[in-house]
Amino acid sequence: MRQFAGTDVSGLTRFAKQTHPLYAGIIGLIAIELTVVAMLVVSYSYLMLTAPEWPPAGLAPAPLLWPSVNLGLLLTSMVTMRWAGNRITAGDRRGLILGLLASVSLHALVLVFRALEMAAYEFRWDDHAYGSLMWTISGFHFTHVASAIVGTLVVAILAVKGYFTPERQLGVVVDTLYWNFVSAAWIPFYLALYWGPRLI
Amino acid sequence: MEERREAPTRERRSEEHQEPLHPAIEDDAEETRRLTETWAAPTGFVGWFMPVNQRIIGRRFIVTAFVYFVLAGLLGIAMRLQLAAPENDLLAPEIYNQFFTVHGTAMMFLFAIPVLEGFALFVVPMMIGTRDMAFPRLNAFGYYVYLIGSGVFFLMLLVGMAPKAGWFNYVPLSGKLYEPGLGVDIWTTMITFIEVSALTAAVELIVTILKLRAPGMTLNRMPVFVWASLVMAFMIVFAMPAIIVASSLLILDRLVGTGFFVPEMGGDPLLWQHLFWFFGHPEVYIILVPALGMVSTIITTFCQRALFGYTAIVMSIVATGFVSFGLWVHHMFATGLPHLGMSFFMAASALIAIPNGIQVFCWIATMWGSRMRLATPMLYVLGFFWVFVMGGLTGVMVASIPFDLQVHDTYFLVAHFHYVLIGGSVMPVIGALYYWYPQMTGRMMSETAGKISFGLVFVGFNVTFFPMHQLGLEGMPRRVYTYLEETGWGELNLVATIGSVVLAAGFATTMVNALASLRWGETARRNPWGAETLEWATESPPPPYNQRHIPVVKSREPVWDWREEDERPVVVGLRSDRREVVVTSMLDAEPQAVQVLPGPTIWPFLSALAATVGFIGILFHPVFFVVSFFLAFFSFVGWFWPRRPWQED
Amino acid sequence: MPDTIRPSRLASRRVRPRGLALAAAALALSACSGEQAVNAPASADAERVANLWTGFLAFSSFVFALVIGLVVAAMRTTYTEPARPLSVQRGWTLVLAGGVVLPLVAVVGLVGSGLWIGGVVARNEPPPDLTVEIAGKRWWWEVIYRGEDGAEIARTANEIVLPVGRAARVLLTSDNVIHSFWVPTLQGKTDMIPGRVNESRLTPRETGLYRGQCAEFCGVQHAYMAFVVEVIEAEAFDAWLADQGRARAIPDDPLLRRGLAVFLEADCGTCHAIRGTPADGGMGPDLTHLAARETLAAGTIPNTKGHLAGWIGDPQQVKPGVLMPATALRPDDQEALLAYLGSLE
Amino acid sequence: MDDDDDRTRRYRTPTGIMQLWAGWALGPIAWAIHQNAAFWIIPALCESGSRWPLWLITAVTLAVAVAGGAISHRAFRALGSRWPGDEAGTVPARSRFLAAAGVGIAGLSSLGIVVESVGIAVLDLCAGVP
Repeated sequence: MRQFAGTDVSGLTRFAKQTHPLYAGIIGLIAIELTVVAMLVVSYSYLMLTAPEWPPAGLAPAPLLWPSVNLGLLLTSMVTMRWAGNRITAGDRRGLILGLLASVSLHALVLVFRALEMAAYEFRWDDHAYGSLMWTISGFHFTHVASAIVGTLVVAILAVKGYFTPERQLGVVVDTLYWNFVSAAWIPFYLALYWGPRLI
Repeated sequence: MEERREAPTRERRSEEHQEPLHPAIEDDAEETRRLTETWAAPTGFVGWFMPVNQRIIGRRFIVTAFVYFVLAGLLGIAMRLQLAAPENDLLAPEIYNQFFTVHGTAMMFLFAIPVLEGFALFVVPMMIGTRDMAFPRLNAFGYYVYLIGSGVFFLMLLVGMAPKAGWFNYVPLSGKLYEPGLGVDIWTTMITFIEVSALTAAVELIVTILKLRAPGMTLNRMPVFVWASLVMAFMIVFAMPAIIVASSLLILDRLVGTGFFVPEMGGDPLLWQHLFWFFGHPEVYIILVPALGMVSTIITTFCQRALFGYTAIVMSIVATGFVSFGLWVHHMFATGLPHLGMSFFMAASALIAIPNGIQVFCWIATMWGSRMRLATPMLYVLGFFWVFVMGGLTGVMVASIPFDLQVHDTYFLVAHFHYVLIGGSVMPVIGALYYWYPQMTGRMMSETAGKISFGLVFVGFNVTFFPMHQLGLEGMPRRVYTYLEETGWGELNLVATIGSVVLAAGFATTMVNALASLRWGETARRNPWGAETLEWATESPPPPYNQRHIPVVKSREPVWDWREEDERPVVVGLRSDRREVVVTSMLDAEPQAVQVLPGPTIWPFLSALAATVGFIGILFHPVFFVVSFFLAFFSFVGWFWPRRPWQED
Repeated sequence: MPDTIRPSRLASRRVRPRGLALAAAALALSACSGEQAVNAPASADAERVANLWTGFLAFSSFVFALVIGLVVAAMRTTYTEPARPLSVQRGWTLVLAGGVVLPLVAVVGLVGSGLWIGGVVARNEPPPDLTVEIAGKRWWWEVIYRGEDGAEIARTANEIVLPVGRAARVLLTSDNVIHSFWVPTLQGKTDMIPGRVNESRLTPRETGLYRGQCAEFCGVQHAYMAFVVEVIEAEAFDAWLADQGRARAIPDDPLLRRGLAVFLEADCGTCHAIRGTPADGGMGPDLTHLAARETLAAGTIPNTKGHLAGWIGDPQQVKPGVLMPATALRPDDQEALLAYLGSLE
Repeated sequence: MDDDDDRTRRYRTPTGIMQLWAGWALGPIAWAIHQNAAFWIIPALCESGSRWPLWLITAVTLAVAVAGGAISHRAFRALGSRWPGDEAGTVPARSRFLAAAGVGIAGLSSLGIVVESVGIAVLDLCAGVP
């Protein structure tokens, strides 16, 4: 059978960003994790709405201060991540490193506050379903923040080594995508865990 | 009139895009050799843990899944033998309960999902004309995770520690109090493994299908099997997290004493059922939908006609996918939920008849008055019509709340879902095995053995499962290891057992056929069935890079186009010294970029091991959670570390 | 008559003054349709569902024959004639008629009948004359009759006696795993779920014996977790209920006295209660009126002296995995125990 | 109409493409909301004894599902109302395909909402509510 050139791709970019399959892949990963988040929120709401008392008798709803501070830190870190991306697009390697480290520091601060807050809980995970949910969901998000930190640290190391250029920055783009998910995932948890019992 | 395009007789299209005689491309032998080298998979023992090529991984999925099909089938036979006579004592209740738990779990998680994923991984990239999946290493990771998870799970049976709370693991029966051993722990962790494997395959399929289609393969030119795989993948993405959450909560309840499902602690056993069935019902359609895609493929090829009502069939598949998420409560009609609320799910369950009806009648319209080639794949599809329609009809019946309350958890249900799952899924899968075997091995399977196998399967299946409808109506509950003689269920059970032996003989014939044909099968010609899709536009078996040139597509049946036109447009400009594929746009498959795929590596295997250490370890000590977190982290760094030298890009 | 529970047992047991002979006779007449069968209804609710099934069966047979007929018709050119495809027009007519209209008819019929019959069944009418609380145990059924004020009137196990023609409200609970309460001839199933109380309604319209069985997998002995519903005349029922509420006096007969002593010495009373005696265990079935029951071990074996002896001596033999421990007794102790248990009418 | 012309060019733009997907997305989403919202509020409604929130949910979600179908249908009409084949033109063919399938999916979803709501009219609000 005769073959002829239908289309020539030699001129197409090998450094795609938003069109790169990896970008779509990370969105897929986020879709999966968002479903997990939704399932946890649904489980929480289900038990909250069917319980006669929520939180169980004798407990006040968990304090709002630290979770709210964390919410602010997480949302701020999305801005610093974006700034880091903009810096490398402008060819500013130092700016990229700075932005990445700033974001990592913000998340690290979140971990510290979460750890202090969880240590101060006056209930354990095996006391009642409320405690189980608080610990599990907090732990779930804690682990994700930790993963985002170590992942971004690797990106920062690569940045120090000069891997990223204005053209070759897919790694930064997809890391930012996941970072934004981890940071924003706190919003539904924050609303369900801390405002749910107050509004119900 | 536009509809003529879908007329069953295929007309030659007037192609205004047909360029006036481009210069022909001659393949340079040196270039072909380099391409082979670039895409070759490593060999040797260590090499076995390294390949990332989609066809190798797909084939491994299929082979492994069929091993579990045989093993779980043997458990089924053992259960049938136990039930052949009343008050039989062939299997003690403890053993029987392990057998049906493992039978159900293995057939659903270890066979059905992986085998359909395997076919999708094997066929879809070729069907859309590309050279590999979008994330080849993730693909390999998915396989190792599946292999380890399924292996550990099945080993539990050999040491007599398998779970015995059913594949649905209802709490509190699956709680530590009533199921103290390691069985359920292993079940939850290994199921999570297999889910992770399914999820990686799903994300890959979605991205591969949406981003790596051959130029010109717009969404409305995608083969129906690709559509079905896409819908399956999306369903996996949104269904599986529910069971991952559910089994994580269960393992926490079991290991550290949380109270998600414990009523005394403010939990609720029904939460488990909601989460489980929110996954469990789509799961059934995850298994069904790609098999329906196989049916469309086989009918098109063996009737040598374009599918009648392509748009309607795609719409039906997509609608089935959506509706399947709105049916889960129909598994819970007896749990004492508000009656009005349940009636919504009765309505939704009944409505599933419409998209499936559309598909069945589109197939009939396609087959109508054709000179059908009655080879084994087509025979299995004809058998599918008989079995699946009956399963569908009983399925609509059990949507009715008052009727379901009588037959729920009886042998009527056992009959129903075996009709749907074996008829709707396994029979098309066996047909697809015969159909795609030449692309997997370069040989044909024996037609004679295939026809014998079909005869045995068809007769054996109906003899086994048809009487179960009556048994259910006579009051025989599911999951009983025996029954009293006075119940009068003995005769029909004996008939079913005899049928199951015939059914097993039928499947065994196919398995032996597949093994024997590896060696003695007739060598396959190019495109032996005269199919229309791109996986046949290359040799059998295809070279490591699948196609010498990625083709450019102008219709739904490109291979038939080329057969008529005797020429074909292809993509040029991909390098042969590294793994390059074309990235195209989602809707219109217009070339956007070139993706450079990574080569073989052992890191995915090491990542799978790291995950195993964690998941098995936490059953014994929580510190393994942290250990595994860092092990997995290091393996991921090794996995994703950029190729050197960077300047090469 | 293959579908009855232990016909030999029915024939051999003593006739009690409760119209049971009549029930047994009725049972013998209807036995060919089976007493655990969905389509041998003995209540209005069950009959509605049985009729539903008849309708489903007829419609489905029609659809099945139609589809298979069309597939065969589609293939007729395969062997003999030249290919003769459907015109596009006819193809769409076929798809619309078979793939849209036909399922739509099914949907309307199914949802309509389901709402109608399901609505009637779920409405739980008429208002109940009597309340029975049934708790799923591993692997037997505790049956508690309650008065209007909720106070316990009588407690028994594995046998539910109901008056004919009166509506019984059944409260379903479990304190262990999930079970499902199902008497096919009377009503569809309802699950017994820890932490909640589900409700069902039994309104038998014919006297007789009806078998029920646990329908939700509940562990090792799910298979032998059955029970009997005995529907008798209303007056006989009132007498029966009054009798069941009666406690036991310590027997005068020396043999029976010894039997009770054996019962207590063997620690049977840790799990079983015999009201009026020191035995007050709650783990196993209440035995106050054991001898009046049809079956032992939750509908597994007939309640005869021989079976009872075998059951006490080696329960695992009868029902592997059962929670009742084996009790080895000297022959004379055993004789006394059996005599005592046999006296618990 | 196999090539891009004024009528099909808009279906290359993000807005136009979103209109093509309207039936695919809005229909099932509306159905899912109807089913879930109506299912979970029943115990609360049983207490209050009022079923108008169910009708409200039905009306709103049905409107959304029908709107999704209508948007898809309008696109289908704008593209010439021809049943999609796999003719050569890329954008018109896939647009017609997406629009036609969108009409079907939204239609099935609307039908789903309608069939579900029959129960609201005829069934006892409190039956089976624990």
